[in-house]
Amino acid sequence: MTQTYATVKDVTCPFCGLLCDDLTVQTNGPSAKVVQNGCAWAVAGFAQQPGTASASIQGRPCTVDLAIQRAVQILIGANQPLIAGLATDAAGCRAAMALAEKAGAAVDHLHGNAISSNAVVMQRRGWIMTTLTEVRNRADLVVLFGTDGDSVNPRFIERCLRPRPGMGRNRNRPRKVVFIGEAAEARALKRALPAALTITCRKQNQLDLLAALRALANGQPGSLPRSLAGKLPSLKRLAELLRSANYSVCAWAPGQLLPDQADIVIESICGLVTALNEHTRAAGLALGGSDGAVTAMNVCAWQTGYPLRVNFAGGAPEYIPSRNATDALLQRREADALVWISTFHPLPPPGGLHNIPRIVLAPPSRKLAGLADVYFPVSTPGVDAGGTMFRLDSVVGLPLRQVRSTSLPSAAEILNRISGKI
Amino acid sequence: MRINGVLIDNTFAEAFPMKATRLIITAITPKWAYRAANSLTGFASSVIGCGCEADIERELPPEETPDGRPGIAVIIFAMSRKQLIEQVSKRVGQSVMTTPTSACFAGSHSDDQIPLGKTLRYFGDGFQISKKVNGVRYWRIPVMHGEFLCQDTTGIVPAIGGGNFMVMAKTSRLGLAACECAIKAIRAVHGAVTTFPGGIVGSGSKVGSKYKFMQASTNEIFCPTLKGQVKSMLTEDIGSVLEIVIDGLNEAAIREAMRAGVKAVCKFGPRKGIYRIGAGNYGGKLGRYHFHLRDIMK
Amino acid sequence: MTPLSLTLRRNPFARIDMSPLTPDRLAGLGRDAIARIMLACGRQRIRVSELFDIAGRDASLLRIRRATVQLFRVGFQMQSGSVEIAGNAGDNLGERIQGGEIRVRGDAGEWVGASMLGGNITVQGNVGDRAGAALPGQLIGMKGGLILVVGNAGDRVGERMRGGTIVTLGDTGSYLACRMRAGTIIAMGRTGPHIGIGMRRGTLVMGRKPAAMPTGFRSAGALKMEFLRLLFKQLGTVQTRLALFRSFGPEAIRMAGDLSVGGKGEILVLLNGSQGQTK
Amino acid sequence: MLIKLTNGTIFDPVHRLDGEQRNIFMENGRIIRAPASTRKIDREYDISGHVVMAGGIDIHTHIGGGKVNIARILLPEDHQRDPVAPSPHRRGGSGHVVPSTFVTGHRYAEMGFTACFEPAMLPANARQAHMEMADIPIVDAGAYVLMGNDDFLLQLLSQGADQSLITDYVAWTIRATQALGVKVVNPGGISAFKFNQRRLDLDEQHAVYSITPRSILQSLCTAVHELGLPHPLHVHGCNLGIPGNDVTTLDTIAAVDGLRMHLTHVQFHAYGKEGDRKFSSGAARIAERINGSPNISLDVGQIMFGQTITASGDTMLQHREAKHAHPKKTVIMDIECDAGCGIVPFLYRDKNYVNALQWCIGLELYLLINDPWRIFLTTDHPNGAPFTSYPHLIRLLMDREFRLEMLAALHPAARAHSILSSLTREYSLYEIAIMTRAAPARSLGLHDRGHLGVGAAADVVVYRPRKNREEMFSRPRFVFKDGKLVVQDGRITDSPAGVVHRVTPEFDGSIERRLQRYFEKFHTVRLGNFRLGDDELLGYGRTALSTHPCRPG
Repeated sequence: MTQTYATVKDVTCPFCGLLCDDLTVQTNGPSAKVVQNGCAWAVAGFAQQPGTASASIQGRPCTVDLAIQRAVQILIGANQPLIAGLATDAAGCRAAMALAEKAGAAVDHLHGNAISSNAVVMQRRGWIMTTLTEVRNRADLVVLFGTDGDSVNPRFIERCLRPRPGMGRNRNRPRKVVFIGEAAEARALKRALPAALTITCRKQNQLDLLAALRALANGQPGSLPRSLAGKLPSLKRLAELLRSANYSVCAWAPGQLLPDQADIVIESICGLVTALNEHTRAAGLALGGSDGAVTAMNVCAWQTGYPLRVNFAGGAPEYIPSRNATDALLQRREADALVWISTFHPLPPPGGLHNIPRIVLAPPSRKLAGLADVYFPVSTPGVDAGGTMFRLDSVVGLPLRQVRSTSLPSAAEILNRISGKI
Repeated sequence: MRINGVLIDNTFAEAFPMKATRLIITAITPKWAYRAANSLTGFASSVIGCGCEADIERELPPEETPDGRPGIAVIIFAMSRKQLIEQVSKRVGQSVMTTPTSACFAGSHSDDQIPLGKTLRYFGDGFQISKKVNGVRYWRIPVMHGEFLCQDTTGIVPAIGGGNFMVMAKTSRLGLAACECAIKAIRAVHGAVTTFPGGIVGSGSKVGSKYKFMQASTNEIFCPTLKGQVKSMLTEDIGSVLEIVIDGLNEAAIREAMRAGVKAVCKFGPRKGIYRIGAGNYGGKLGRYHFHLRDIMK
Repeated sequence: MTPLSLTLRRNPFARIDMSPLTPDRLAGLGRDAIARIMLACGRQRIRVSELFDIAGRDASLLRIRRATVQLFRVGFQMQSGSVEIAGNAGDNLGERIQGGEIRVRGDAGEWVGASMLGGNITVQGNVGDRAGAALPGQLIGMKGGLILVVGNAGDRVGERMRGGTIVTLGDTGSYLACRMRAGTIIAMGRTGPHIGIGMRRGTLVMGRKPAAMPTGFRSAGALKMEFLRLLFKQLGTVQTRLALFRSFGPEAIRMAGDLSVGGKGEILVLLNGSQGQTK
Repeated sequence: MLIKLTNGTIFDPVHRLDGEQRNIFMENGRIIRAPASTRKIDREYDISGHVVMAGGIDIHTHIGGGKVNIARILLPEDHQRDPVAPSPHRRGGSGHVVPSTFVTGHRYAEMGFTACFEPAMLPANARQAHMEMADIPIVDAGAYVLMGNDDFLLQLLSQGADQSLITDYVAWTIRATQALGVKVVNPGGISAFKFNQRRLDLDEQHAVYSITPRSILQSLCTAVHELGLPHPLHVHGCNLGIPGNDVTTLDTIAAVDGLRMHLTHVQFHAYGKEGDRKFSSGAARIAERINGSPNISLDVGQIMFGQTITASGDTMLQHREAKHAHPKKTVIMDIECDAGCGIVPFLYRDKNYVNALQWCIGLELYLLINDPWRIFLTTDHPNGAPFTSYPHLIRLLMDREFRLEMLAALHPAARAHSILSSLTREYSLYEIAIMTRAAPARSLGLHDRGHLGVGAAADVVVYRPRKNREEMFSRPRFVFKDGKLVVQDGRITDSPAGVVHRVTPEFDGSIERRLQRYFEKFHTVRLGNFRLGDDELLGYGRTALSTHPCRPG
């Protein structure tokens, strides 16, 4: 590798669902450094050292060919393989889907729970949604339910909420931001946006507040348990704001909601939005979508008709989201081989479970090589290789660039080679 | 044929096909169930002028009612399905729903269902609640006493109207005494009712009239005051004719009711002023069903 | 004819999709034909005869013995007949069942009677989450029939339910009757938080007072609900087990909601429910 | 490989072959002249008595891009009824109303279609649209880019910008998104809905930009004309689905003042408001006008009875339609100051007066418009019905007796309000070949597709002649794509990738400086990253970019 210094502008950051594409990255051969517009995640992500691990079988280095042979053996011998993690770009997802079909595997994503919470709500009632450029320009009221935004998508506030003025928005009406959720996040939001209004409550009580807010927004008296009754005046004010806003946006981050009620909360928010649209304009926005979650969902949907959690064990894709979830398949000991794809960070596969063969594709990491039965060091899309990913709003696809040169193969390459031999 | 000295005419009652449904009315006590039932069956003596014929069939103990409260079974007869639909919803709406604590259920089973709560529910003005229990739909209509509970539909069955017999007596007083006993006996028969006041008709009619606007008119050949003036069916000794008209859900019920009624009347015998039993018919040309008295009393 | 009985030979290593084995699908098949039916188990297809010992002939009464939680989708879309399960049943027991009867002596998994249309399911033991709930992508859950759980039930009993009756004699988890659209749930035991959230119509009868007034509900106070008399009497006629409800009077606290969705649902808390006797 | 199709009965309207017996030779993906008799034929198919046509071309079918994918996600219950297992030559997936990508390609090929065009690609979503289409095997693809509701254009218009600037912007957008044409949906209306306007008629003002749909339409039409794009502006007009919109459609035709224009899914725009139910057929008036307007082409957007899903950029319309959703779920999205999308599942019922009349209106249009070169066969997949209903639709057009039989089952009042029973026209095979092959190719500027002349791409379909045209067109004997046998007797035998069809109009680069400023000030994506490059597009898996020339006027 030659030592070459270069400054690359308008680089897309693959490390969260926002896919900010305004980064300036300075590269020097195998290393890259964000010098402009990088959040902490971007800075850390681009700074990950490429390392020089080789493929390995049970921790022992070997050639990629040999590792592929072993992976093929494992998958052929398995009765219910699971392809999970799936943290990669569109090409990686397409290759993973092809492998899943050939190997009769189930497919899920690292953030499968979050994606699924959104998807089941959409499949039950539909929703009215918006995208980042609309939020940035149009929204005169943004309500954040249970998320401060930046903790899931670090530059959300800077890029979408702070900029003023936007197109068509009344310049005399500054954008209002209201937060409902835990006190700690409320404080974090206040630091980023001092003008934000906050209504604090514990996560367990979010549903109660939402119910009261919906009643109020429908022009009905809202009621709350006695312990929360103090929140009613601020909810009344918020309901008034929602009814009088020209374009309000209600945002949530599915991964930050209590897992057992995430879909119920989301459905309530979507119900609120739908009701508001009878008279004014309002829309929802799902934050998060990191580690290629939205990309994986989209690719899986166009190839199978279902948004992840499909299973090819029976040939045609079968969609039983609760059964095909990573946790369910592992905990019930149904999966008997795991392909774990994590190309943005060397995340270990879900551990502490029963002992099934694990094929791991991740950036170079000695620790992972030790954990895996078969390990493939792969490139990180958007750093070591080009590619395409979808933003959290599920509409905008962005090109990823190669900003440093490594000799690592891409996850897609490895997966396609495995598929080719099954 | 004579029974206990009472002459049984060699004639028959001529009856017509009708449509009927049985309803079960329940309430907090039998008294209130009766109030609803009496109101519902009031002014329902004859289809000629009332739109339907209806009567209480019997009282039901709590074990026999759908909601475990005291109840009354009533049967409503009409000439057509359409007429029955109209009368059921009017009468249940005005008489049962308005009775405090009442509820109304279907009492006859059939594939042919007509609306009951299905139309009454709109009284709930959007607050009505539909509940399906064991595959049966009920409506809960919020009303001022609480909830008016009403089954969605009731089955309609083919039925027979116009089973009858005539009691020819010395005087009205003697005739009535016998007929009241007959009505008591008929009450015990399931599926048959007598829809006239007290179950007894004092002004039996024939079809048609010399006046064009009249559908029916007095049956002069059985009128004691017209003996001699018309071709009367009555002998000298008969001073009063009372008719008992029976509607039933089937032929058997009507035969059974006629038999019980005639039997009860005959017990009185000529000594108590009961001379003869006859029956009303139109020469057998109008009604599909013929109930021959001597046949029935065999 | 003796009932058709399938006795599981050994614990299967993965979940078995039992949907081909219902009384109506097996009707008229000889023992050999039944033995040859292939069941999906992960990527493999296994013959019925490899998994089960087969005895008896009359498929209208199917008995599954030594059943385990690996048996998935027992009674799937079944229309008639009866299935008796000795042991435990897995997830999606009686999914979309339209008629007939399923009885489980042990426990059953999640999604019991999910999106069911009719028929009768009785589980003597406990059941997992989402009994009578809507399957993913379906707008409505259970639409008809009866689920009786003698033991405890998990979360989201009757989620998006649109008809039929669920009776749980034991305790129930969180989100009981959430987004219910119609139908009746009778929960006699203790109940978890977030009752009736998003409920639009339907009736939830509770044997015990919930810990807190459900959000979005308003009380109409204690009333005589004559409807309960009808309900209990009628339930007693289908399931003798439910005849015990005849002892309840119609007194209940009526709460209406979920008002935040303009709901017209109701929660009826029985006042003289003799709680101790029900289990 | 040299392939010979021997003694087929050829229907090739471009070469005026109306059922003539010929041999066809193919080599290297092209149709070639009869080779010297000394050359060895590698593969010969005796197709005596069989009907031969070029591969079918669907000019308007929603097959790729965000809204289609949302539609897929929205209906798992529909997919579950039609699972497709993989087999050696085909990937699996799921079918019915919005099939997954692989299934889409295979089912099109199974009907003898070899090219499909996505009519509503949002610029902000172009990457996804192209990626999805790259996963549709066998068929060629291309897309029309959606304009006319993007704030940049509306700003230019409201500032009274020069037409040349707008033309440059249109060209830039086409190139940035790798499009083949330009479509406008409810001009200005999608944007107006974002500002809470619920209706926008042809001459009604947008609340913020103070311009009318008419001005947007005229300006885009002029731009397309000036750039010399082969395909005229593809127009989904105002007031879709609203009774009385037949007048809007006639006004729209008048508004472009003789410029070429393609009106899409006209069936949804041909509603009168006469009669007791205030809903009547406007087909006759519209057909008459179109017959006299050689500058206008159209596709019909026929509806068929059964479950489907409607996917449109027209959020204003779809939000209004949400109350009719079946099953009851709807997705509405405002997108990127660019456009929007609305997805509403729908069940068309033959016993419903409106639906039944919609069915009649579509067929009336087909039968009343004389020139098959200007009317194309579509169901506006999946809006009117899934594309898999084409063979049925072809039979309706070719077989009057069958048509009357179907008509007899409809809602009686709809039957009475339609002139359909009096229309005796039956399409000939030659006319079907025009409307499904030759005409769309000509309209789109695909000079080497849609015909069987020497040099054309070897997209060839061989049908067994059948009296029942539905059977005939649903199961061709052979389908060749670029000279490869891809379908034999309804079975997929190979799944090669098709090409992307596009145009690359020239423009004055100074528009980019203006766009750069706009993007930096308002957008959340950088201009450079917005653009979809050739290499990137090819990387998705298409075999080639087929660039069609523009002829600036």
